[in-house]
Amino acid sequence: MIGSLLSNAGVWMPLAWLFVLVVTWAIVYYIRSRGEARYHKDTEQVRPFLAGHPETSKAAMHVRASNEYWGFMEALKGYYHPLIKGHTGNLNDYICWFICILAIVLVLVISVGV
Amino acid sequence: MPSEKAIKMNRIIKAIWVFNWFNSCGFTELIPVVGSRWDMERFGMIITPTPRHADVLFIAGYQTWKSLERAKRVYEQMAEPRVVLGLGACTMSGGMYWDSYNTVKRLSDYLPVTMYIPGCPPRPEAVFEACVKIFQHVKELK
Amino acid sequence: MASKEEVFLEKVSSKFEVEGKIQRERRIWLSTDKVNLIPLCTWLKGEGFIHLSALSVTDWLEEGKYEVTYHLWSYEDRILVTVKTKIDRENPVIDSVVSLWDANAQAHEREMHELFGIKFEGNPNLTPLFLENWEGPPPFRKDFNWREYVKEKYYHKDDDTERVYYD
Amino acid sequence: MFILRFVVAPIIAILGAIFVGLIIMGIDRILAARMQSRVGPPLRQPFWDVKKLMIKENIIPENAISWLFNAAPVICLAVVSTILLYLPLAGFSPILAAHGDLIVVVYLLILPALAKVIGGFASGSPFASVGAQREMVMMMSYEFPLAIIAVSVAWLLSKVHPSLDAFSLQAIATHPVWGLVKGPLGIVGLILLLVSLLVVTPGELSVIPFDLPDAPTEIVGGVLAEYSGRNYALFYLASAVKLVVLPSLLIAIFFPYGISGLFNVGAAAAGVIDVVFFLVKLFVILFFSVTCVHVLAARLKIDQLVNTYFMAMTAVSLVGLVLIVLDAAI
Repeated sequence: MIGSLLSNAGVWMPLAWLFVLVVTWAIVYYIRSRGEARYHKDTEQVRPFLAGHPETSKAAMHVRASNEYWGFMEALKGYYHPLIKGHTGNLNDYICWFICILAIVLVLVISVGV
Repeated sequence: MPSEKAIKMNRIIKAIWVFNWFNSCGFTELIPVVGSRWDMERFGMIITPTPRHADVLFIAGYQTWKSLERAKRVYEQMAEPRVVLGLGACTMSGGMYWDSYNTVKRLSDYLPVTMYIPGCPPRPEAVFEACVKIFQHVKELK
Repeated sequence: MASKEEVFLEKVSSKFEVEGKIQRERRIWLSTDKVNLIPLCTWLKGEGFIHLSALSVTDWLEEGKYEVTYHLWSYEDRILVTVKTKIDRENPVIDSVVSLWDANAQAHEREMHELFGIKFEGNPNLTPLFLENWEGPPPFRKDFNWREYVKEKYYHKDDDTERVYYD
Repeated sequence: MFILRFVVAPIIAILGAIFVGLIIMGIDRILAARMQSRVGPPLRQPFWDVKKLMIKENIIPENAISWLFNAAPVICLAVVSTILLYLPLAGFSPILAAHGDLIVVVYLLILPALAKVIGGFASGSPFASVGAQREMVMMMSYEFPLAIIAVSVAWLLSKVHPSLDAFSLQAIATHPVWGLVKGPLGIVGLILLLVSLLVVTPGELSVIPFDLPDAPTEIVGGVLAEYSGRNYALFYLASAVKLVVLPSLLIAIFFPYGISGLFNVGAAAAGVIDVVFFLVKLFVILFFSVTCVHVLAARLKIDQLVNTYFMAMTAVSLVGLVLIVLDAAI
């Protein structure tokens, strides 16, 4: 089959999927077109819903992405904390990390290789 | 031929989604309506978190000037075939706060209230009957 | 032996000329004048009175005075000190304690400003707390007749359903 | 033949999935109500909900990026229904059998959640962007056990039948995993995999304990806070179709058995029996992994959710994988 991505354990034909996607997209677009499209443009209706409060300023409403990974960092504290501590920032720490790991890899390669 | 608004309203009655703007006694009134004894979900009514999804705006309890301004903004943000229900005597005439300096006396001076439900607080049956009544008399609605 | 309230009272009256009174166990009333209110409060905060639980105002109409009371609570020795100061009623001005108990005092002072019209100097944001866009006089003053105010502002004499309020 | 497979089949698939999904949603709401000793809505309630949503105004907020805001629900529903074509439904081989396998399904499962994230960020409200951020973190955490399950099942199949194409869902369906495992170790391993997939399902469907992205009470509807009218109806339909897609994936892997063999009836009758049995299996899985869960449990915090998926469920499925490998080794 042309355009088919074959590996010895998997197969996927993106063209088939795209074609089917276009068909389903057409159906969904038809379903959507049955719905009501009108709304009161640029009245009070289009202001963001902030539990009734007026929108003070666009910048104040922006949620910074920095707290996005809070959930992740909080859950994996045990893993992230030592890692952050490890990044001391001065160069020779990093170099000694580099050398130790290099040594370990060499030992493994030699012991396995020979 | 019933007007387009009437057709739309008849569709709404089967799945009324409610946004509740409850101060004071309102919320204690919502609990039996949602609870297992009167269960408003058997009529397809559910509570929605945003006015965007809602059709009926329940306003219960007295409104101060500060909360009225927010209530107006919430009413504006609802999607069109929308209905406002004033629950309780406080929305009709200020209720027991009739001579307070900070409460709104009659809600329909500030918001297009479709129907008032008397009672302080109104019983759940009155709330359901009001929802049914709105949509039966939808043709006379302006 | 002297209870901790008396000990505390000696310490205060030695430092500031303030007339104290032990109202009952763990309750002390201190009344001082406007000038050394802030030094007294700063000293009290240093002593462990870190919690401003309430700020209330009593309106003495006959004397023409507002009595501003600060209810301070200390967690260590569990005593409630009520500092009272009398200020003039016509143009009530007092120093703000926001510098000592910042956000906590901020809300109390905004409310007292809104309800009694007291001007707290040094309070950055005295915007109304509950009575947004309020035109009438401060409603908690004793000489504010709110029945008249409501009749004139909300109800119309000619409206038949509301005529009953007027006779 | 081409037209039948690539045009007619998707249309039937999407309409059938929407129909079955909405019915299952209705049953789910009735059962949830009965568990709370409430009467619960009539069965056709979801259909009326969608019909009502179709007549409501479709508000596009001013802060929103309008084309993205409108495209997100369309993508979400379209992509979810394409997944159905790769799954062996009711014993029949997947419609696009030769064009996609288990790995494609696992990847396609990301797209609806991605469409919700795009919709959330595009709607410009702080609630929606917090919801979208939560959705991303949730996606990251439940993908891990899902991938482990896919890999371990495929490995088992390739170990026992090296000639077969390990990842093709058709092969997995015709050779049920329970038969491929020799000793009790393998059975326990498979049970652990089943448990972790059962726990991932409510996360994927964002059902109560895991419905952080659109938590009604905390972030006011979350990702769907600014949607209304027909856009919201499309998201509603997408969640209905997902109600069909997820359990049918689970059925394809763990319970692909059919009972039409017991009665020696004509091919058509056997087909009908298979479809009915498939729907019963679908419903039973949904009852345990969705209805019971969202009635009994309360919503988790985001870091608890990451803990359950990223740590607990990954560990469970890894142990399952190790047990299967040990079983095959002995």
